[in-house]
Amino acid sequence: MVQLVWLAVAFPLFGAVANALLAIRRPAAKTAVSIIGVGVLAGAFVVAVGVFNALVHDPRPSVPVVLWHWMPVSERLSIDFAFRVDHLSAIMLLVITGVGGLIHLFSVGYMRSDPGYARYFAYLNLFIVFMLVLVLGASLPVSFIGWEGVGLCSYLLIGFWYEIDANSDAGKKAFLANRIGDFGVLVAMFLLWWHLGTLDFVGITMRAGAVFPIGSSAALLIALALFLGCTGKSAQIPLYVWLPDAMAGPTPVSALIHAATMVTAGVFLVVRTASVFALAPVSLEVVAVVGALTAFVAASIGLRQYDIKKVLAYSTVSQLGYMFLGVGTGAFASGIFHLITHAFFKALLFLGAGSVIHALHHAFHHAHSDADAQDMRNMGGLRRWMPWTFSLMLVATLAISGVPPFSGFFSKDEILGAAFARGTQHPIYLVCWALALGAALMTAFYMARLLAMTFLGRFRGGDKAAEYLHDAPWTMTGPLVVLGLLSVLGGVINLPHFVGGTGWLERWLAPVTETARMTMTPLPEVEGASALLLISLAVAAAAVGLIGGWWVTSRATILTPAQSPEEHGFWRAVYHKYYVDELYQKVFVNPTVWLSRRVLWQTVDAFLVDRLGVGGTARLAEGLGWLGSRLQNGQVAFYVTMFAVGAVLILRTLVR
Amino acid sequence: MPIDLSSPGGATLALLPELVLTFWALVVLMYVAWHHRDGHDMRTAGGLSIVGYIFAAAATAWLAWRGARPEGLSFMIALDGFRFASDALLLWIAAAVAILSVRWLIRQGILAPEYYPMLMLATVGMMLLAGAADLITLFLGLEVMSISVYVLAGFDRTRRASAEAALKYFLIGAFASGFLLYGIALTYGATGQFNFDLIGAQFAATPPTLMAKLGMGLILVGFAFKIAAVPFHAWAPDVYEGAPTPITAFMASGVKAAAFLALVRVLAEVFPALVDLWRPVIFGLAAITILVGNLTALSQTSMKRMLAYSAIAHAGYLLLAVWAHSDEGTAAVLIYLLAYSVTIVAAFGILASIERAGARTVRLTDLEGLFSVRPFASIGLSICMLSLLGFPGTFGFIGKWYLLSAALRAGQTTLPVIAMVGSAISIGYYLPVVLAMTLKPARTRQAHQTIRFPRPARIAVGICVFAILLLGVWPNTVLNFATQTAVQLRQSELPIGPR
Amino acid sequence: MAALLAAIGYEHWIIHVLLALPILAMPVILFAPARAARYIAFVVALMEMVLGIGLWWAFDPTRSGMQFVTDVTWMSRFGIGYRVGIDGLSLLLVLLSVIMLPLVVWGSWRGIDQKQRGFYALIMALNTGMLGVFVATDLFLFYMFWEMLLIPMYFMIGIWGSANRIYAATKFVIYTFVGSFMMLVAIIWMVAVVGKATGQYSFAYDNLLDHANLLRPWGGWLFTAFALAFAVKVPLFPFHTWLPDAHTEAPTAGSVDLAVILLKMGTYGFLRFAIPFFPMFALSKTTGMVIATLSVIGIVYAALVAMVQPDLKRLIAYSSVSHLGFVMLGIWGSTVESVQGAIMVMVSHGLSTGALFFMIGMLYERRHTRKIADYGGLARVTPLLATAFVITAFSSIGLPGLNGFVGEFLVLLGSFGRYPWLVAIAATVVVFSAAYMLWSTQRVFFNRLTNPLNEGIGDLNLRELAVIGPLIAAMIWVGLYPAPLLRRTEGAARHYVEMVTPALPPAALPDPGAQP
Amino acid sequence: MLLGPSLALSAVLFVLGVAGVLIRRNAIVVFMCVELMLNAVNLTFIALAQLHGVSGQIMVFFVMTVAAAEAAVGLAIILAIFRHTQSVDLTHINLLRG
Repeated sequence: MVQLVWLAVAFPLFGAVANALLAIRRPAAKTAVSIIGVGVLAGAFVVAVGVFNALVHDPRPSVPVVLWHWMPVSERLSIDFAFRVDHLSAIMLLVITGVGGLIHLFSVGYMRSDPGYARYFAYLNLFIVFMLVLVLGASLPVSFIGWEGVGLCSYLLIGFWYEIDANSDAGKKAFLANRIGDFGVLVAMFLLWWHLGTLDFVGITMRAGAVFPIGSSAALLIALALFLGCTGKSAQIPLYVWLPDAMAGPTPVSALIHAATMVTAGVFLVVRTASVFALAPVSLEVVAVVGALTAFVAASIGLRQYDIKKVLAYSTVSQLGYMFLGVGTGAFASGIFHLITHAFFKALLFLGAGSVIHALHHAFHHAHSDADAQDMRNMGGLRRWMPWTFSLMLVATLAISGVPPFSGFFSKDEILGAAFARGTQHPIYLVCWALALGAALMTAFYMARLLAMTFLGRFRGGDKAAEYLHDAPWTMTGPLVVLGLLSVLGGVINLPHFVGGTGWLERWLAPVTETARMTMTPLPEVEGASALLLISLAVAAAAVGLIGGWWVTSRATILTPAQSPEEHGFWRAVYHKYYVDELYQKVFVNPTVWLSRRVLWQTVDAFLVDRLGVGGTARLAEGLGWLGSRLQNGQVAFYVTMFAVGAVLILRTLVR
Repeated sequence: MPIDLSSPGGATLALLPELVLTFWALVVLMYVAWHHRDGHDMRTAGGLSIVGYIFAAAATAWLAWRGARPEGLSFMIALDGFRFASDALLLWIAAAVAILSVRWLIRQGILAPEYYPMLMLATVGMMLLAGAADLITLFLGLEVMSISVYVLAGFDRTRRASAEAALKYFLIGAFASGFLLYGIALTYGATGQFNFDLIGAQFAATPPTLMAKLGMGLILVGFAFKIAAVPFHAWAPDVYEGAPTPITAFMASGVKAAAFLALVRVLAEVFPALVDLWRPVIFGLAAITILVGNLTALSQTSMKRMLAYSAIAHAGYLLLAVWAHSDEGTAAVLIYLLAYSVTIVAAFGILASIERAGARTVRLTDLEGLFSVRPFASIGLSICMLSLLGFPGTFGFIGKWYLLSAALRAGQTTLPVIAMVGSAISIGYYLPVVLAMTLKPARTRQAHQTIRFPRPARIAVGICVFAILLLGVWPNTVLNFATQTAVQLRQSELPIGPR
Repeated sequence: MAALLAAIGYEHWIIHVLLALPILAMPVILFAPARAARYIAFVVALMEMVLGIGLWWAFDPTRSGMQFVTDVTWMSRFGIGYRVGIDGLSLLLVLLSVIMLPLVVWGSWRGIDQKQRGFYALIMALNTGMLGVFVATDLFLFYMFWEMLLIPMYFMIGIWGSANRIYAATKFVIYTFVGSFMMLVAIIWMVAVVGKATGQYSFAYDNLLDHANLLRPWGGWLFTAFALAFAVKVPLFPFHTWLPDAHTEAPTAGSVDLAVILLKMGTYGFLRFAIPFFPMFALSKTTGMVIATLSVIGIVYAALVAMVQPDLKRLIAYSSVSHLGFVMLGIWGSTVESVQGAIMVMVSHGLSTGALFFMIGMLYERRHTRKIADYGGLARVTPLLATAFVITAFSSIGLPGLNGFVGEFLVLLGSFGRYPWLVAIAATVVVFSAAYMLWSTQRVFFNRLTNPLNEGIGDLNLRELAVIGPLIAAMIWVGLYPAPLLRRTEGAARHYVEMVTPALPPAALPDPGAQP
Repeated sequence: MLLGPSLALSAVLFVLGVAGVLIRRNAIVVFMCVELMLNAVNLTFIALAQLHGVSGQIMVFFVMTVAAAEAAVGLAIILAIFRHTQSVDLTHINLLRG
């Protein structure tokens, strides 16, 4: 059965091609498109489940599936287009096809009125293909196809409504940021091949230990290069700037790509090459610090955003920071666990926001008001009209804030625990733990603020629009319900021991991260008393955040964007995202453009090489030529003198 | 069949081609004395002269076919393959120039049929010069040629430029032949001999005295003038521009060919022992000539003047093979002279027709847009330019390649580099000609309407252009022939003295 | 298939037919009625392609030496012969030029309306010249073809080009001619030296190669002469300023031929002549570092300059400079992988840049402008063209799964051992190439449709699709399944590396194979 | 037996001739100087004939006949140029230059 894993990729590929043809030939055939689009994902999910339980019964830790010889270059380098299904990729397979399928179903309703419907589904299916290739790839280059392929699809989908310049710019910005990351992965690949002689993940894990001593600089270089790729793809500091702008794409896209799947690719890669990271402990510290820092900073920015999708975007960046912190401390399983639970509740939050925006857009459209359907200041009191969406988003908010027994609590708590435990060996992790705790507090605060501004209080969008408000159709709320269930029960897959659970995910991923954990000093077990203290601290942070957020928002008088005064002071900086975008523009983008236009093109190319170098020699030759013709002044006397001088010269050379 | 040159019969046999041509010159002269009034006379005089060339060529062919060899010492005139090849080349050039000038003279209004005997006598002078085996014949041949060409240069009496050209050529020419003569005198003084082989043996036997060195130097100066090497070149541009176009073609190809053939023979037979003395001189001459010739040509606007400077530059290229002083060198000179003369005759043939009756100098700007009006003429001229440039696929390239090969095989590396720098510069004035004709639009509506290509000229030019392309791609036969004749130059057996 | 070809003695006559067919077609086209010129040209081009494609099967990847060899004496006394042959290095380039011919003829179907006969005759001449360069194994014949194809290109740019075509055409010819004039002296000098030592003068490639050690004392000069000629053609960094002008002014067919095949002659020249003859000097520490640095400068510099080009064709021209810089880096990487990568970049650059130029030509035929600013929002009006352009753009910036990535990845991977820092710098070009390609694609296709002139332009018709379609299919096929191509060039690449390894100084990183 | 002095004398004459050609402006005088050079060479031949026998003297006859022919043609040319420029001053004859 595992050999049939290529079917999981083939279905969406067929869907992408079919929808693309439909988009060009008959864009109006919406029902056909939706049947193909969703059906193909369902097929993929079935295959994923089949592969999963086949793997459960398979003694081998990972099963290679070779499709064809991709690059048989020489006897020491022959890359095959091969998949390797192991426990980690099986789990990811399920998440991608599952959550992806739900989001496809949601998109049917959300994108129904959009003329580019077929094109949208073609891109979405293509994205799933590339994501699966990334996850299933047996060697780094094959995964790299997926890695850049998802970058391509995010470019296409962010800039889906290309008529508006801002969207195309956002797409381009996303792709470029990813490409900077890809540069890192490329360099890492070269280093890996020249040092280990192989690019296969299995080969790397086997040979890494033998070739690199613990703490070797080469391993560090490779790890940091890989991590640069991950920051690009998973939007960590310093390459996170593209994710908030990526909200320009349709909301299901944000849910699928910029919450559940693509952005988690970074964490996946780190876990996949964990053996290299383990050999360079410094790199793990870097990962942890960057993770924690990103979590804290992103959460702080989230506090002051008014666009509902921007808030969720920063929340995603922050939660990704958590995952990297988890992986950075060596608790790879907890990182993946948070990845999975985050996929559930963040997808739910985004889709919920999507149905809110959909409903508001519908309402404002009928009320002919040009208010922004995404700005929370135009919402309020939607609880009355959208009960289902409200209750499900409440569940998601509780999950993300880490309120027990929701899934968020278990995964976030495990990461905090691991950070604290590692902190006992290296003090740096204690700082990370503190940052993470602060981030948890802020997460709870802005989620409660979001919920309060959207669903509680009075509807600020004008009464005329109010009549048209209603809850989303079942195709949209259905997936929400399923995600809601998953957010609640998500924790069950890795229940920690003190709750009587067996930590199934920990054992399931053991073979994947075994070599890495071997090389690292094992995580000290946090015994009873301090463990309890840790958990209570986390829960307290969540509670304080939630109550504070709700209390502050419901008391404050929220004005519509037209009337609200200009931000000032510290909050102004937060609102403008600490001006990081403007900083990048001034420090990197503008100087490069100036350098290439003024210096490289006009000066070096046009002037130095062309006019001075080539033109110069041409003019020199013409000058000498002009001199020569001056010599020819028509005077016989002068000719004869030249003759005589020549004769004397010849005689002198001969006689001497 | 061996010919005993000392006996009068043998001598006449050895000089057969020259004698035949002189006889025909006199016949044409007699005819011209009575018929010199209208175009018809000009055409018949031209026809007769061409018949003369054919007979002379037949005589040369007969001698070559019979394998004429001197019995013992080659007394006055050399009897070897090299001479017969030179004669063939010179006769071909003279015939081509005669064909070109028939219609041209009539159109220019120069109804003086004496032009053709003059041309024939000049050719006789050239053949003597190229085939001379002793210094006296060398001097006589040179003077017969020079004096006839002085007259031909000034033939267009109506134009002041032609007169001025003749004067300049005459004055500086006479001055140069004074140097050559003084050189001959000193060489005679140093060895007591006039015969090339005897002098050669003398020099081989004894180290050269001061008088011998001075003699050789002055002879080289004389030759340097004749081949228009820098700094003795100053006369060439003015005379080429002033002289009537067919004569410019004649001077650029014929006179230069004769001078080079004589120079090669002199250096191969008279001064082989003094090789280390004259090689630096040739090196210096070649280097300066290539650079100055090419550079000055860049800034020329008149086509004839530009081709004059290009002629100087090509003289510089030829000096590469002269420097090589080897069989390949001699063969390379022969091939390059053939290639160069074919190209120059074709180029000047087309230019002569483009010149309107007013004999205004053809400027580069006058050629613009020629392709649209006269496609074949412009394609022909373009191929000539590419051949002069040494572009692969043309006979000029084969010539230039052979020159470089000869020089490089003789171990000389700097001159070929300078030669290629020269040809790189030369693209600067050859390409604009092609560009003007093909790519640029004609300046005025009726720009080239008045151009008429007379049939004989068109045929001659056509053959030349076809030869350039054919020999450019399939030069094997011509190359083999040239190498066989060149080898014979050195092996003239000498009864006394080592070779 | 191979048996069938062997049966008809394919390998004996194929090269002569490929060379002779276009030349014989020229007079037919010239003297045919103007309207018929296109059709005759297309038929001949198709015949050429059909015959040429047989090479793919007739070529035996296991044999490493030259195949389809012919050796006929041409100038007996001087050792010059009509010697031709194809090996792993030149096979793909020959196939590329053979396949491109019908596409080029069909691509300029509508674009060329005046002097059609002359145009198609020149395309035929150009094609023979290009094929000649790749198949010639006699240095004299190589030099003749190398120079002779300047004339058709000169007239093609000069007569059918756009605005200041004369300047561009003249600059193109002068650059190439001046660049390669020293090569002639070098060739003759080599033959003279080897001839004198062995007593037998011959321009044959193998003869000169066997005695290459005799040339060591003059290795420096001779290599510089060859390198200058090839560097101008590549174009390596300081010698590249002719390319943007030539590309911008050339008609579509001209720029496609220029980009797809002419640029590869420089790098092919290095691989075939310059390095094997003088490995000691060519791959010495200093020369290697100089050329590798120049190529990396070329890569990054050209990408940066491409970013700010207002004219679409100039942008693609600079991108070609950047791609060719990769090939040079690959050659100097001197490992089997990097050489294979270099050949792959040559092929895939041909496909993607060829397609880009075709599409720009189609846009030019519709709007008669190449300025990016004049376009905008074409995706709505020409969805097919937009899709094709985006796919080609991504293949050109090396998206994995498309053809660009295979070559660039192998070049960087293979050369990393020898020049780790330079490869790292070169790798940054993935960002800049994405920048200039996406920025221009966005400004042409994805912004709002403001310019009313763009409203009316029609999408790709069947003919245009027939030109672009196969190229895009080839891009995807090469991207996903390059194995057959790599297998055919592996023999020649390994032979080349084994030949030059003794002359190589020690690399920065040890050989990966040596690991346990 | 006065070989040395006679050769020296002819050399001096030769140099005088060359100097005349360089300095004088009148075409006819320039031509006369060329003739002087030729006669200087004749003197050398005569001097050398003492040493090497009669062939030197024969050469003198050749030189003289050639000089005569040259004179005839040269003066005709000078006459032709005079008809155009009404002057024989060489500095004025520079229509062809550049």
